[in-house]
Amino acid sequence: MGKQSKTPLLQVEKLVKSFGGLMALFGVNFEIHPGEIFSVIGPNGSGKTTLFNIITGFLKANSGKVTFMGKDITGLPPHQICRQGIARIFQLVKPFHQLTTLQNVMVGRAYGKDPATNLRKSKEEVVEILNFVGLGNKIEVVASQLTMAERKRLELARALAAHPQLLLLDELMAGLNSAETEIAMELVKKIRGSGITVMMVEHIMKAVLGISDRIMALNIGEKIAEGLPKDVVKNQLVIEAYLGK
Amino acid sequence: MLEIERINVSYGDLQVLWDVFFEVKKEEIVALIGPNSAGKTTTLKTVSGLLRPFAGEIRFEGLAMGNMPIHKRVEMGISLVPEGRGLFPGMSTLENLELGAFTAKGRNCKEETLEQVYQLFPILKKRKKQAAGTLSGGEQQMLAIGRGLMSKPKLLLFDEPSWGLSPLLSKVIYEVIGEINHSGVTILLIEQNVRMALQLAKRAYVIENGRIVKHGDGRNMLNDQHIREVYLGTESV
Amino acid sequence: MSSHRKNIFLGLGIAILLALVPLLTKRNDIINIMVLIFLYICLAQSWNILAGYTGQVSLGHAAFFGLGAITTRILWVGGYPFLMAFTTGGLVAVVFALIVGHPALRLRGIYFAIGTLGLAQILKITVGNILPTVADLPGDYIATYNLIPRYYLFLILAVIMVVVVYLVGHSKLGLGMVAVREDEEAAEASGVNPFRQKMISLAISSFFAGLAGGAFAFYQVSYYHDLPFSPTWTFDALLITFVGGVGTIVGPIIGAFFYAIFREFFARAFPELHVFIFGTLFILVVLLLPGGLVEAVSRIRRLIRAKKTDTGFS
Amino acid sequence: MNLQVSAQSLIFGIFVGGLYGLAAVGLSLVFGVMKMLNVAHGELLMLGGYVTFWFFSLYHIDPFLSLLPSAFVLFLIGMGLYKGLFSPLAKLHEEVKIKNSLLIGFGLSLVFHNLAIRLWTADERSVSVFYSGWGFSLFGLRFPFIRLAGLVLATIVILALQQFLTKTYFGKAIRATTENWESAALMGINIEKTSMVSFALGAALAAMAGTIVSVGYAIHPAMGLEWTLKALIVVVLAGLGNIGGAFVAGVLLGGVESVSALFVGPYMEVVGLVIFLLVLELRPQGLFGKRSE
Amino acid sequence: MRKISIIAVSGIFLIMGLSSLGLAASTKEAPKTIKVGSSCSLTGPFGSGGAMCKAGYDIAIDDINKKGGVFVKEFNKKIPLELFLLDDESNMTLTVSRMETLYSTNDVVAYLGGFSSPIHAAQAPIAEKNKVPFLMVGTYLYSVHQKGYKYNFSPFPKSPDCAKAVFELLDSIAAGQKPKKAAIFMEKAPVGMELGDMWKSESVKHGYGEPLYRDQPREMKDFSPLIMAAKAEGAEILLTGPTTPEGITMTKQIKELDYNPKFYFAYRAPDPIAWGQALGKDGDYVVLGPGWNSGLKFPGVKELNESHMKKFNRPADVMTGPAYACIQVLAHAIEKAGTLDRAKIRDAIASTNMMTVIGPLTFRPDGTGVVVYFCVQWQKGKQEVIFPKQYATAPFIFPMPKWSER
Repeated sequence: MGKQSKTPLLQVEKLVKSFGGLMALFGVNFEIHPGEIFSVIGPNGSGKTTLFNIITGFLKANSGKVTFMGKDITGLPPHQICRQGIARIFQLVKPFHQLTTLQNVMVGRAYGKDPATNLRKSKEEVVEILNFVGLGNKIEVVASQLTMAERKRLELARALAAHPQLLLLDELMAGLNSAETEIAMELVKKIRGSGITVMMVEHIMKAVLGISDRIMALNIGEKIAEGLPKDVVKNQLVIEAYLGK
Repeated sequence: MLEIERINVSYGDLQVLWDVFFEVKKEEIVALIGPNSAGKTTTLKTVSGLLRPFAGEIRFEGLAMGNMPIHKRVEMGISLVPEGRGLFPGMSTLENLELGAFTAKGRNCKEETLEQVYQLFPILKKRKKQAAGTLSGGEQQMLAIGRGLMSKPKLLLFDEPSWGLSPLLSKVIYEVIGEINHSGVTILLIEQNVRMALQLAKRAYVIENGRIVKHGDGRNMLNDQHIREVYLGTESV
Repeated sequence: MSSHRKNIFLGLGIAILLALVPLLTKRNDIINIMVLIFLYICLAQSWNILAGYTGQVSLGHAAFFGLGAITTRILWVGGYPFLMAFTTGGLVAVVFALIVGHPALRLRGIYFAIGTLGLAQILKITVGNILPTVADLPGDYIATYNLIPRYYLFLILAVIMVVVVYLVGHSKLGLGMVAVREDEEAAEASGVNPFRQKMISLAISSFFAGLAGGAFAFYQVSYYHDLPFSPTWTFDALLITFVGGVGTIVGPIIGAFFYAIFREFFARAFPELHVFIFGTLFILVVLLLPGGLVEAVSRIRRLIRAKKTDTGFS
Repeated sequence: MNLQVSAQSLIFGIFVGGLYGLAAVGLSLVFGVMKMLNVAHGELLMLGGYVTFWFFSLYHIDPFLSLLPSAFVLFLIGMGLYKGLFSPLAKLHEEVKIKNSLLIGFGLSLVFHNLAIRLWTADERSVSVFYSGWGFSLFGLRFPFIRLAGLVLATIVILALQQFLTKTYFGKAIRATTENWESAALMGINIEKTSMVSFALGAALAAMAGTIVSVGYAIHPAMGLEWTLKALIVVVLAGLGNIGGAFVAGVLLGGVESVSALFVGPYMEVVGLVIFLLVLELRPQGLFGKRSE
Repeated sequence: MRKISIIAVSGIFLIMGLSSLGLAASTKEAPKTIKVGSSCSLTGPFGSGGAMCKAGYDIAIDDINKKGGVFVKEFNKKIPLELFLLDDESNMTLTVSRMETLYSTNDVVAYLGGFSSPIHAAQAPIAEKNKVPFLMVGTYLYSVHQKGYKYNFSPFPKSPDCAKAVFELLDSIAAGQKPKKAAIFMEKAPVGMELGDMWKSESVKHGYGEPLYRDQPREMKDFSPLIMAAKAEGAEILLTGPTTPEGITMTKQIKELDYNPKFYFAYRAPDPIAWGQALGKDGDYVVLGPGWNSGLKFPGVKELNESHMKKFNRPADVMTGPAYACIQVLAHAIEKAGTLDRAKIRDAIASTNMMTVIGPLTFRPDGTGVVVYFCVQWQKGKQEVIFPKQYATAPFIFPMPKWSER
């Protein structure tokens, strides 16, 4: 159960987004509070990734407002949003293929929040982050040589290196087996433990139910449920949307 | 009909499939399920020839496919309805369908198959002059399936037919897949919407991290503890 | 970092060796071809910063080279001290880059490439019309013309250029550039401002292209004013970088040696067929070494390594 | 400047523009289907011109009659080039493919340039038929037969190409490959063959442009680069891979250049380029390109 | 390890480069040959002009070597000439490099020109700097001789020669037939401006009035804007200087637009024999000032034509004669100097006063040749000398017949 303080860390109000004629998000509202793990679920095409992209500045919403730590960040470019303290990983991982893992993570460290000016001095911290995600033994490996699971960790490390207050995880667990999912869940908990608020999109129910403080369910661009995991998962609308009738 | 024997596939230096095996018998519906990036799409791409295994063998109707190019496989009767539909967005609905019938076999009975497709999806007939890129998501999926049928395939591969569709539309598509199967086409599909897939499929294989971890009867799988845990959530239902 | 130190020592060693060349030979043709190689290194390396490191393949490089050349030449012949004219040349190129950078960098991929080509052509035609005369030196300059200072100017410029690329490549700035090249979205998500990186890289690139142009204006006695704006300078830079190895620091250097020496060699050996032969060789290199000549280096390296560890295998 | 002079220049500009368009269409086709940038395109045009010149001077075949035979010769050469040099690039990653095709194209342009000098000497050539210079007048404006024929033939070729691409199965296969080669392969289209034919068609189109150049203008071994550059600009102006658009864009550019030559003289090319850059700024996908999300 | 292989590779390049340069010998013994060098365009846009020059050099050297070479008093024997001709790809920077190569590697005693003005503009100062006598043809560029260079000589007409001769030719036309108003299309380039300006003032001076002057854009494909302007102004004299491919196009379009100037002069475009082949009878009546013609009766021309015939199956081209004359001048100068010392050869060239295949020749102090300016007219597919009268091989046809009357 997350600590519910009065001022939300992230506040999203009446977000609307359409592509051509297709409505991707239709007036979505929600809040995330400091220190919680907030999950968004919903079938493919329900607008989860679009939501992520709007929060992180990769897409411009047609209307609506995003407030982070009391500051309006709607429409800011992605790099500024990152520097405000929101980092993300992509569903389809985007490592810098020709760079080593160390360099990959260094990008986050050098350009994220409280950016490093001296690369050599921050090497220690970057290595620490790589150790934290379990890539400590692959520091000099080029990203294109990593396995898919390792690339996910790399992506996570790069996001963490940006010193976020809010971390957006787009399908972190996808493609992992049960054992790896367990590890990833522990990792997410540890991240939260270090004081970082987590918002995630996740398909793997075990993970969602296991670590989320609150869940929001989307279907075709609309919020159909929000609340504690055990409540949301019993919601008839959610079951129909997610699993079919 | 289709036998996959311990294939190993990699993208450059990155191996994604390890000793994947399964078979599809004539006129069956077989589902391949698994989490995202477990290797489902890679498997289908390998069957259709877009990727080549560096070890293992694929046999279709007893014939080893080895290095057979993609278009030859289509001529033999394997057709893939790709992930994200893979339409030709600048070309009209009709042109997309015609291209589906590119093979000699498909061309011979083009008009006939076209009628069948229109019967399955009447909306496509209305949209036949419209550019495929301007169709709605559901219509695009219908077009992709219709196009897959145009080559008169013996084996139709579906990569997430319900992708991006509302549950209702998914249901429609699934009914059509059932119909197609009844008309004698063998089907191999991969799907996120596990429940739907398992209800339809005769048999199913579970793939995780590039390896087949389980296989069995479709409906039985719905009750499998592991499947429930991983895909449906322990507490749900 | 010991590899850092090794690289620096190696570079210094080569630079000192090259600095000795004019003392060892009096032959102008050797000096001259070295000047050409250094010029190619400067051109290719400055292009490489933008195209190789930041991923923005520009076909307008000649514009900066030309601006540097024309500014330097006019000021220098006009009586200003050479070094001042030379630096001004580089700065004029940067100013132009900053003006056109904003609209140009909005274009992507081939649109950016051809768009910049168009810009450079506009400049070439305009200069050709405004200054249609021969840019030549007064007679007394020619009487005292000496290749050796030109040699050292180009050598120093090439060394500085390589050092700058090396430093940038190992700095925060370079990291951001490469991140933009590898994946613009991922770079943005990590806090990198892609536009800023591209602009900085364009500014560095144009500054050194401008300086190279200035050095050219100091070196080439007599030419038409629009010559340095000719697209062949861009293509030379591009071909040298690509064939050497794009996005690497040694690639443009090896490429420049290859491009200048082989062309010269064939031109002497086969006056009537050298273009044919060089073209064929060029195609072969591309087909056999798709990653550029640096690939040959790494293959040789692998071969040597394989020889050493041969015993265990096969 | 009086109206008649302007109108006459516009007409002649359109004649040149038709050639820009024809030259660009081949380049656009190759780029669209294969994502390869053949910078030796201008040299293929040059070879086409020389083949026509050969037919004319050795066998006295009228250049307009040898249009198709010349195109056929270049078609075969194109097939050979694709098989030997460009097909190994097909499997490379897109950026590397563009880069390496450009490098090979550069090497090829050197080879062809030198080869042409050895075969035909560096002399400038042109085909002068007995009816060159003949024409008719309309409203006081001159319409020379050979230029009109060149434009009409270019238009017919483009229309025929459009018909081929939209009406025949093979043409549709080429378009499908342009849009999505993976899906095209899944339709049973032989990508290798489609690519080879497209490349060869590109060469044949270049040859036809070369033929028309050889009649109305002059050919010489060094002419390749300027045509390649012009074609590149037209291709981008029209929007990548847009074939009919490339022709229209070429005609527009030719017309603009000639009329502006009346007013700004030696800056005429600048006017064309400024318009080109403005178009790119306002429509970054080109005049006729589709905006991609 | 990696660094070592990089050194190895660059080392290989260096060694290749250096070894290919060969080693220059410098002894006081009689050299086997007298080395002369030319950085000439065989490829690129100036390739066709370069080929004409090369033919002239080759034939002249052949002719001299057949007789054993040039007698050099210093060594008291005849030494054959040897030509080192390097292709500069029509590239103004490469040509500098080639000139240096010829100087350092081949140790040439004299340079011969390439072709075209931009190339010569780049070459001239190199000759001056290296103090190697330089004989150049194939350029009208006058300004390059006004810089006080001492080593540059050109047995070839220059812009002032052309400007003067063209109007002298026009003046020779009977009073009643004199054409009115001139149109001048010239490129904005050193020669274009130089000659264009001179024509402009000559036109006024000779009473033809202020001409219509238009800058011709480079690489122009459609000349209708220029032609229509001249036609609209009723210009009867057309003076222009396109390149050969441009000139071919321009002439075709002049006919198509039915523009009928009475006098059509073009420098450089109609020079090569290819003009007549390319244009057929439409190329006729155009007047040019190529510096030479194979129909001239000077001593040696007949032999030159025969040799050329053997090699290329046609009489010598316009650049071939002047190129041949360069070798004549050089051989003569070496013999006169009696040494291979470049400065002395230079002085001998400066005091040239001899008959060559291009006629009697001396040099002005600025290095330009005092040559006869021949106006040549294309007649029935052949180049005929029409001016000055005493050298004429055919009468000057004026006015140029109307297109409709041909």
